[in-house]
Amino acid sequence: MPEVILPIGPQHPALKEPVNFRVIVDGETIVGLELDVSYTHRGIEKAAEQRDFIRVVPLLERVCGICSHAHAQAFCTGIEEIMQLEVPPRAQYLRTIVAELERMHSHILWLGVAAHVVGFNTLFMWTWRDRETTQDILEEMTGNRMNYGMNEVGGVRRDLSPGQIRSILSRLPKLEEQIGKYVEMVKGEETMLLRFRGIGKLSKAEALRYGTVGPTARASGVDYDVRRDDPSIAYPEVPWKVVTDTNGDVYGRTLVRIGELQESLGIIRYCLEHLPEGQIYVPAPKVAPKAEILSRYEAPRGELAHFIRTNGTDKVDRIDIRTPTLANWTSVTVSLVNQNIADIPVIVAAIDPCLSCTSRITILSERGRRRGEMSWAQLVDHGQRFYREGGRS
Amino acid sequence: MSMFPLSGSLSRRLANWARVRSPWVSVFNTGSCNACDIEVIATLMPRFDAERFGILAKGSPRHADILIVTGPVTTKQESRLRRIWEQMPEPKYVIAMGACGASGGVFQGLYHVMDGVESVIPVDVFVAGCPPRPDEIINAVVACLMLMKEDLDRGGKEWRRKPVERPATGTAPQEPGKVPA
Amino acid sequence: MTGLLGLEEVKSALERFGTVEQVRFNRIKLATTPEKVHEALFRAQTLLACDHLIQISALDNGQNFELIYHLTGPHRTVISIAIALPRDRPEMPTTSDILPPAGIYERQIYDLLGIVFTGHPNLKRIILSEDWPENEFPLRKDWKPRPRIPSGGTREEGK
Amino acid sequence: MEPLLLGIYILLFPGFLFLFAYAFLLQYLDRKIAARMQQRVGPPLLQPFADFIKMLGKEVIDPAGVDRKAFDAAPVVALAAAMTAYLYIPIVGGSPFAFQGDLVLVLYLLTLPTIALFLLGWLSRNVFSSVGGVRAVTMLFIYEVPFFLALLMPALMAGSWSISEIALWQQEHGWFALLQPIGFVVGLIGLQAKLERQPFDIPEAETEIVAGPWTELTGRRLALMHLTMQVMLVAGSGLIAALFLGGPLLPWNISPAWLATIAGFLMFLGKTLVILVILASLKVATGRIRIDQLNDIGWKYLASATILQVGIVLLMDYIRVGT
Repeated sequence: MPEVILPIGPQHPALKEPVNFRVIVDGETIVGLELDVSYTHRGIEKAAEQRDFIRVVPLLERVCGICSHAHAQAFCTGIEEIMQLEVPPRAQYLRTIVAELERMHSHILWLGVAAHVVGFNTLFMWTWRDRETTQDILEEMTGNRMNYGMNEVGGVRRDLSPGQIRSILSRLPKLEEQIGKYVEMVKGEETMLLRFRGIGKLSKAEALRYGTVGPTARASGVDYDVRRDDPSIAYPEVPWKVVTDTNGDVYGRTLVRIGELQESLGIIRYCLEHLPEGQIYVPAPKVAPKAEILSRYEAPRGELAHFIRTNGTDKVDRIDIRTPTLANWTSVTVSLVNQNIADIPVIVAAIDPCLSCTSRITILSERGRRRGEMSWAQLVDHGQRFYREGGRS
Repeated sequence: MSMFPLSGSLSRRLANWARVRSPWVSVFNTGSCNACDIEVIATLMPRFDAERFGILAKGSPRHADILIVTGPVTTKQESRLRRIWEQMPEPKYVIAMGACGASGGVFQGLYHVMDGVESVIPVDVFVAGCPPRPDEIINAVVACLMLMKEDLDRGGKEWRRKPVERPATGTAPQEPGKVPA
Repeated sequence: MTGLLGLEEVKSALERFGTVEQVRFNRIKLATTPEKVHEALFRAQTLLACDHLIQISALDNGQNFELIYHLTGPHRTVISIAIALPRDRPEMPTTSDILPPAGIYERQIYDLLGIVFTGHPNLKRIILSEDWPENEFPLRKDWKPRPRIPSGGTREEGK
Repeated sequence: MEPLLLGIYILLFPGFLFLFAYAFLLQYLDRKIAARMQQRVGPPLLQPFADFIKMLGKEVIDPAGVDRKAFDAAPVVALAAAMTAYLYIPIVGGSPFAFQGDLVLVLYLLTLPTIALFLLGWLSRNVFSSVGGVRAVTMLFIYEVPFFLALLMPALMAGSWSISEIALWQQEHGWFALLQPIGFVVGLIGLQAKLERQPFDIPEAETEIVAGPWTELTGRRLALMHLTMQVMLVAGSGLIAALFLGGPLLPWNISPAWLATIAGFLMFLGKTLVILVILASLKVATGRIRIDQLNDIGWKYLASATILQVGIVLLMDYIRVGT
């Protein structure tokens, strides 16, 4: 079991995400950051070695409730490649639709949480209201609002009827209109610009050096998106483009996410309109031959990698999951170093991690190397004091 | 109260009435996959609006009447969950969210998991689902209120005590080498 | 995005460290030994422009521990550098000095498989609970879950 | 006034019984308006009352190492101060307790709950609470000066330090909301800050510090503090209504006297409700600002606007005296 590390997700004050990070500070300046993810460690990787391919998919979906489809999909496409299964195109298109809906709901959710962090609650309420549209569509397609159970080795479990397709298509324009409003709001709202611009800046070289993935990397101008660079399912057939930005700060990451919302909407529409006829499933053999594969997929938070090794039985010999937040964490650690601790909350929120109100800071004061601890609250308070005293705002 | 017998019963009835109309909840994540937590937030949002029933989400467990626990309880969160529960003022109720909260769900038997909330603290209401829908969460809170009413009428939680002691799953020795699925 | 790397290109850069083979259309694997990893990674970075570490996969195949470094770059070819470590002395030099993201992955591997990365600046527990016994590594194949010792529930007085 | 009538005035109407009922009603309306604006349904009518009764019945927990007596006393002092302040607000005609200088007394009494909150936060020995308490006091220093100045301007113009007399003055000369619009706006914003409502809920910012000074409060302490804030809402909006909107007095004379009393009472209800709607809209339409931003707003804009208002008032006074 060990492993799996992080069920990453958005955080909300009312749900204290059990992740602890320690920031090591020298006076005002940060010298290091330490992460403790053990609160939600359940041991999925060990358990996955003991379950067959049918039973392991629901387990992997629950690595993270927000990108559950991404995990199941990375695993299923990997096993299918090992088994050399020819998955029907209709199944691939359905997978793409669910994956992009999931990306939309995750990005909308992030936008709301980011707005909440900077105290813009109107946007928070609005985004969550609009998010219900994506949840409705997902529920209609898969039968569940989250943890969809759509994937299995060999295809998908549920089909779409022409009526459903029409109904989904009719709801997309409204969503598109709302996303347009977010763009206006993020670009025009002074308080958000104040808290987002120039914060947590990563140059392109730094973004590459520290191995960032997903919107964090793309906001720094790294043109890296696994959907295009290691294409799977229906992505090669769909016209879409990778959204990048050159700002490199929290503002850039917001723009990238909103841009991806619009791209996702286009992908969903294209897939629904060009849904191929045919089967949604091919029967998969019980056992997989001895092989190893690195299966990658672009989850909403960035590149997700499943390293799978099979041993000729109906179970995997080893599955090693690398989640996007773990990859992005190094960049947070580094981009915070030599920054003032007032900027921590926004920078950390910008990679879309889990963070907890119980996190603490170890303070090393310059004289005497005294150690003290600082709570999240004191940290926020300090940030405010810093700005009050003319820091930057 | 003893000085005015009538007003005593009246004030008790008033207190009971108020108690079932003002359930304040606090959410604690013990290693869930986040889906349950997101759905709890969704209940507070315009679509479901839990405030209609007087349900308010409170950050401090000290203010809460009902603790909603999500997740299968990892070994690291076990002591923290118990501490949170001890911090809550009486009378307090616990709702275990989803399949994980009830039994560990897909995580049952994993080495870092306690198999459900009930192996750590007493649970009053279980909600089925993975994750439960927001309306089911509201329903569970309302069911918890009904239970609260019943408890108040019967003067405590004693009547719900099971006559036969079940073996605690948390202590059951596992067959070495085999992880139950 | 430039085109995929050819096998010959990779061979010319990395052949000296061990056998190079094409395992997938976009994945090339090098099998080498622990002491050469550092240099191989450095050459892959400088000669093959591998600027992104995807993952360090770690596994226990019963006889050895295996570590596989997956790298990629603008060419979008995955270069996998695989090594095997003996079970009785699972030690190898850290690579976090040339690959900063490796630091956090190595901590995770240390926690779950017990592979010690010498020279790592902060090799501490990251995943397992703080009361997890020392010298037990759950991802090793010979590790068996033990009966859980309850640290005191309230089931008895509860309901 | 006769002792019996005085007793009825204090205890029943328009004293404490009415005060509590009205406080719960305002709280309900506040939540309902906010919910409707966020496209939600909102709580049922008796919700604030049910919350209060429930909190009274909950277990009281003493956090480890707190001074129990002080912890018990602070909410009581806060509530007593808010209720006393309320007695000086004219509700049906002038207050029977009115005296020269009761305006200053009311302003002082309305400050006490904030101090009590700070003390509670400080006593809790919990980082969230202490941070929240310090924030509450920091905020007090920021908004209190413009708030006081704005509320003292009507006194300056009316030439009286009694709230009831200021209300009476407006019967002849017109509302201060029209004569001193800047002071009125500053007074409303200051009241919002005093009540720690958005965008000034900095001391109890849930995302940052759980519930600030409230974190360790349980049972009746929590109930009393909540009630204090609700009573403050009534007293504060009544104060603004009396100082700027002419209080319960009508611009014209009505006879018989009982009709005038009822009309005055309705005027009080109507005016406080208008103020509540303004405050509730402000709460919904804004996010929480940071305390440094409040500092900016407080000193740069509110304070200078109030000083401008002082200048105008002095000028008007000078012209009037001159003519």
